[in-house]
Amino acid sequence: MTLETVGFWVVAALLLVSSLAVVLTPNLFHAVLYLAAALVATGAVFLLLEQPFLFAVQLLLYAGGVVTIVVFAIMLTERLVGERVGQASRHPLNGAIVAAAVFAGIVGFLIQAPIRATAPAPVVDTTASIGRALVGPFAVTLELLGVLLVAALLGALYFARSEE
Amino acid sequence: MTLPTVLPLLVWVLPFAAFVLLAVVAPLRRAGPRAGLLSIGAMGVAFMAALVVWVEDFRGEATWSWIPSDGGPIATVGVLVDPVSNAMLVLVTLVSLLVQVYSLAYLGDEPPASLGRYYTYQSLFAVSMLGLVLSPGFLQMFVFWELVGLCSYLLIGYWYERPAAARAAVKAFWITKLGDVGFVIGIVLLWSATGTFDFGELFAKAQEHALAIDRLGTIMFLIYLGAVGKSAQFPLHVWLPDAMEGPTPVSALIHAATMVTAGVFMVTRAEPLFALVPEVLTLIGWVGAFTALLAATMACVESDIKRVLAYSTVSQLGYMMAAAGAGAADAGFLHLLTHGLFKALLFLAAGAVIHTVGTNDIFRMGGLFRAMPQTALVFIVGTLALAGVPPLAGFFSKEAVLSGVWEAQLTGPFLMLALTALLTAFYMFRVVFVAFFGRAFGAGHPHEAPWLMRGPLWLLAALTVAVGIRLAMGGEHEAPAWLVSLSLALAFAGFALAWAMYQRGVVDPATFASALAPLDFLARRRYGIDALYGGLYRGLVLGFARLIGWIDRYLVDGVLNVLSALTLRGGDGLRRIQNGRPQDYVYGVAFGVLLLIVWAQLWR
Amino acid sequence: MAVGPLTLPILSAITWSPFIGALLIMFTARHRPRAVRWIAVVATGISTLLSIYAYATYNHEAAGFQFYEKLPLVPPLGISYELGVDGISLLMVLLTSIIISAGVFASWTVAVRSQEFYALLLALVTGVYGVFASLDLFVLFLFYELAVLPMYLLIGIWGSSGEVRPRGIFAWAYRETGVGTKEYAAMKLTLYLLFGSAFILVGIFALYVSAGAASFSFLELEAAVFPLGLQRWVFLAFYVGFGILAGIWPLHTWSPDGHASAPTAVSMLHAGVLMKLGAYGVVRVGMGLLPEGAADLAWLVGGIACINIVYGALSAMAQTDLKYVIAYSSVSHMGIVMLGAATLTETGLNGSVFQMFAHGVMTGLFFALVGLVYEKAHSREIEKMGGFGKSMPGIATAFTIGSLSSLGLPATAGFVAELLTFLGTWRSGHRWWLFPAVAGTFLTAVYVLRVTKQIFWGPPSPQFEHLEDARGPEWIALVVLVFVLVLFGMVPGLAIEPVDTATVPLLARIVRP
Amino acid sequence: MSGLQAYLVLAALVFAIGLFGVLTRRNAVGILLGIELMLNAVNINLVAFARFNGDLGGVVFTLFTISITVAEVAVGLAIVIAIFRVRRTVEADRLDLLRG
Repeated sequence: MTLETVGFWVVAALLLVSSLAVVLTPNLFHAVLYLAAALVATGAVFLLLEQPFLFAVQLLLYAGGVVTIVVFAIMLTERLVGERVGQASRHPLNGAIVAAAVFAGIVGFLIQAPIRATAPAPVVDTTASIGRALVGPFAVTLELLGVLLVAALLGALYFARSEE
Repeated sequence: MTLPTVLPLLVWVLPFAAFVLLAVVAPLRRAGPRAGLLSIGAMGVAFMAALVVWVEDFRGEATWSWIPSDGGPIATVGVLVDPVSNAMLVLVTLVSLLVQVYSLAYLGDEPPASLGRYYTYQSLFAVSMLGLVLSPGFLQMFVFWELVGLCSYLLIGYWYERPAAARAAVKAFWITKLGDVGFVIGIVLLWSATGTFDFGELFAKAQEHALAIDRLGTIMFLIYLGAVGKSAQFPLHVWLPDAMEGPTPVSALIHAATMVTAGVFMVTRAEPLFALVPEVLTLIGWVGAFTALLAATMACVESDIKRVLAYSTVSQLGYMMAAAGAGAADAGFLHLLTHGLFKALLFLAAGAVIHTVGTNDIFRMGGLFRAMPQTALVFIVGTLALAGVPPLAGFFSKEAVLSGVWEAQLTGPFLMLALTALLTAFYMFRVVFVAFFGRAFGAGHPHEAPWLMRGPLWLLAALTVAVGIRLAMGGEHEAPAWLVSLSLALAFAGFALAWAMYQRGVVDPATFASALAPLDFLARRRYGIDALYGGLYRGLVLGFARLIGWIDRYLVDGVLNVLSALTLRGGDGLRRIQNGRPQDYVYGVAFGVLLLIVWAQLWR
Repeated sequence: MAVGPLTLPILSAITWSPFIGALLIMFTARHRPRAVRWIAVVATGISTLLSIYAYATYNHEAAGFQFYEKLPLVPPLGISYELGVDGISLLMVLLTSIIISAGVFASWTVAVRSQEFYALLLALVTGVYGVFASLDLFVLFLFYELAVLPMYLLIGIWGSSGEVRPRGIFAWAYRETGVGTKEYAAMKLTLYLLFGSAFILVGIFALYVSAGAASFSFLELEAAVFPLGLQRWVFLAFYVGFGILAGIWPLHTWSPDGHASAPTAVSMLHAGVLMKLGAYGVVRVGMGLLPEGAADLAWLVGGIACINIVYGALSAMAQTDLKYVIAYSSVSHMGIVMLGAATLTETGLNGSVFQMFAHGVMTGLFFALVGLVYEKAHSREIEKMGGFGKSMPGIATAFTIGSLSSLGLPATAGFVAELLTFLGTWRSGHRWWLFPAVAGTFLTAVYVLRVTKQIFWGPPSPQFEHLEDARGPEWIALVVLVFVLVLFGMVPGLAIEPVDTATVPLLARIVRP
Repeated sequence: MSGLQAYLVLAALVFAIGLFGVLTRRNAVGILLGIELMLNAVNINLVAFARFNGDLGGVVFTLFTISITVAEVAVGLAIVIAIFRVRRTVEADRLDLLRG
């Protein structure tokens, strides 16, 4: 058991627990907080995979941005409806069976898949190469993403605008 | 193109020009009498030209391509000038001319626009009939044959507001068209076998015995069917009596003197072809004789003067056809010509009577001899001619027909024709005695018709006599002496019977009729043939049509509508899967993923 | 045929002139009904004059396609804008121009949204011209769709609804689909024709792939040799696809409903020209490209044509609605067209093409007249009418002439067409076809004269005393159509000479079985 | 179990949990949270492959995914709020305007 392995199990346990909490807790507001935890745990997974840059992005965008937005949304709807948004589960058994089946299917693949078990090459700092890749081979994609974000921004504004 | 073909062509072109002018120039047509004068003028010149053609005895042929095709024209049009067509030219133009003159007075009370329409039809009729007469081939003959039928339809329906006239016009068209179905199939078959419609070529082949065609008998029979319709032979004779709903001059023109003889003319024209198929000829002879007898019996019980004449026309057409069937086409054709003269005379005289009396019923006339002696006189001349009394025209042609049939050893038809001769004399004198003699009926003051109407009558009467004398002087009739005596005896017997019944009252018509009750019963109901057609039309044709219409609307289209309704229902059912709940859609996606996974696992 | 660079592309001018007219109407004549009509008259007039010119100058000696134009559109796929006409298509172009000119005048009184009406009508006509003139199958298909689709709007918006009582074992389906309404008719017609065009598209692609020449050009596909098995089923596809438009039994039921619901000019164009489009497609594409397949399946085409003739005539006899009578008579007469083609003889095919023309003009005349009668009497029920001859003698005369042509009376175009077809049948492989065909003409005489008598003859009923005869522009439509009908009946060579130059080479390719 | 497989199984688990959330949550916002979990699982997969295959593409794509996710959340929530204004509820089962 290397340190890495220990780290993995700890992080994995955290991630799974917080994920389960997200989908199971009846209080939506709590669910959001658990989601934040799950996102941070994912970031930790990225760290384990030696992608510190992604870890940073995950923290900033997800745990920071997304969670904030969701919280705002919940606050807004709560304010509008005047009561806390309740959360009962809808057909939990059906959902569990289907989810488990999908999981089993994927794992079935993984077991049969010829995955190279070789350890990866020693890792250098990938941040610089990510940056080069973004403006190099993926430049067009990046630009398109920009367009998408602008469109999404406008769309969100349009939807959320208050009617006169 | 030489004079012998140009002049007959001119005869055709003149009425055609008149027709086009009247049809296209509406103000001229609406001018009424002036339109009539134009038509009469054209007809007059045409008659002169025809007379020249006849006197000079022109012969010739000229054709032009009509329907082209890769290997030379399929069909040609043109003029064929020979003694047969020359005689017909004269007859047609003469009767047309006289009828048109007569109509000017007869239809004088019509509104001008209607009168113009009438003369347009008249010109078109002359065009069609002359074109038919001049045809050098079957196709052109068929073309004008149909046009003649059209004119008949239009003229019978001239008073189109009268339901009876409208019905009669349509009936005439349908019945003749039924015969034409045979005609057209016949000429299509003939063309397919020989590749030509042309009389000249066909006759030449027939003479060289080069016309070895399978089923020539069938073909000629089919062509003959056309004549059955047009010349009102049994069983397609039913339209002619109804056609009397048209104005009387029309009846004179087309339903007596010219149009109905087209069938006889055609058989005469195609005689070299018919001669090749004796079995068809025999059939023609039998049908003709039977028609003659059948129509004569119906004429005996008819009280409408025009219908009597109409049945007499059917009867005389039967004579002509019997002659043609006996191989004596010349005799039939001669009878056609003489009959054209005196039947036109009879009709026009009847028209003069109807014009002044205002009814068609002979039992509501009576004693007209005193009121209108001139008309009565010419009517009697016509009657004598029709009954076959020498030296009038009808006698000689009838003799020729009878002797032709006798010589062909068609005993059955001969007996029928002889009996018909007796009946002819009877029913014609019946009309004469009832309408012109006896007690005056009272109401109204009958008077002579205006000279515009009397003129043509006298002319026709004179011609009937003149032609008769000309034939008598020619002395060409080779009939055996016993035949002459027989037919004279028959005519006299008919006359005597009519005289005894209707003049002297020696024999009571009612008693006589009850003696022949079954025949009387049938004849008064036209032997049920009209009813049969009516039943067939309403029951079979219309019934079947309704059935098909129903099937189309509710079964053929129904299958389609069921398909479309099922599609609609199916869509309606599938629509419910779209329940609008987003998570159920996610279930769908999840199942899709599972499906893909399973599929991928199985197919690895 | 050498065409100088400066020569006017006459076929393009004919084809696109109505389309330009449609654009002008949409953009410049808003709310000016008079201007709309005059633009339509001018646009169709140009086409008409040019097609008459083309008809007059067509070279009878040189067979093949003339007035040729070509403009590559998508060279890698072998799609090009390729126009050219031979005798058959030229006659059809002439027919189209006659009908649309008359149609423009006949719908002079359209009041509702006349701007859109005329624009759609003209766009549709461009499609029709395009189909007749196109030599590239892909472009032909595009034009075909352009000719079919505006119908939906034209019928759905300007049409009139009738009433069909649900009866029989399928009555439930009638209630659910709304049979009788104009929306139903429009939808039925459009779906049917699109269903057909799917077959056509499959057929075209099958030929494209099989020929391997990477070209949709008719001329190049004509040179290719297709195996018999392929020919057979592709011909069947074309027959069904185009045949639906030609009203083949039992796929004809769109036609009565569609024609009865459509406004006057649309019925005229549809029955007069569009149904011919179907027959033209079968002859040009089906028989032209698949000679052996056509010869192999001639029995089917002819047999169904015979059913069409008799069945259509009997159905027409059973109708009580005037428009339905005329519509079913089209079904019957299109049977003659298909029968003539199925004979695979020169006379028969000439008769078929002649019948396309004759029936087009005649039925155009009929629908124009029915429209006039309906507009004035506000009734299409034959039983309710009577004695109209007194108040509308002009319409009565024109109707009678139309009837006479319909029943094949000599001196009208209908006679020549039917005669040639009859002559062809007896020389074809299936002689018995002659009998149903002739029987059909007799039945036609029965129902047509019955209708004429019922409407125009007899005593006028007091209810209809106020009726007027045709007026101004309507007269132009009637006179033109009647004139053409009689002219081509008296001088059939006018049409047969050019047509013959096309049918003879077409038939030369067909091997008789 | 190799390193890569461990990460992949972990991702699959998170994915299944997210799916469960999407399927069972009654609240539209809750569904969104489930979707976030699923996307995260994908991201883990991408990065893991990138790490073990030495391919940078996976990392870059994760970046993109994250950005898109942010946009998605923004739009999704905007829609939720808009619907809420109209329908006065965010319960998914009652948002069935698209019912056939």
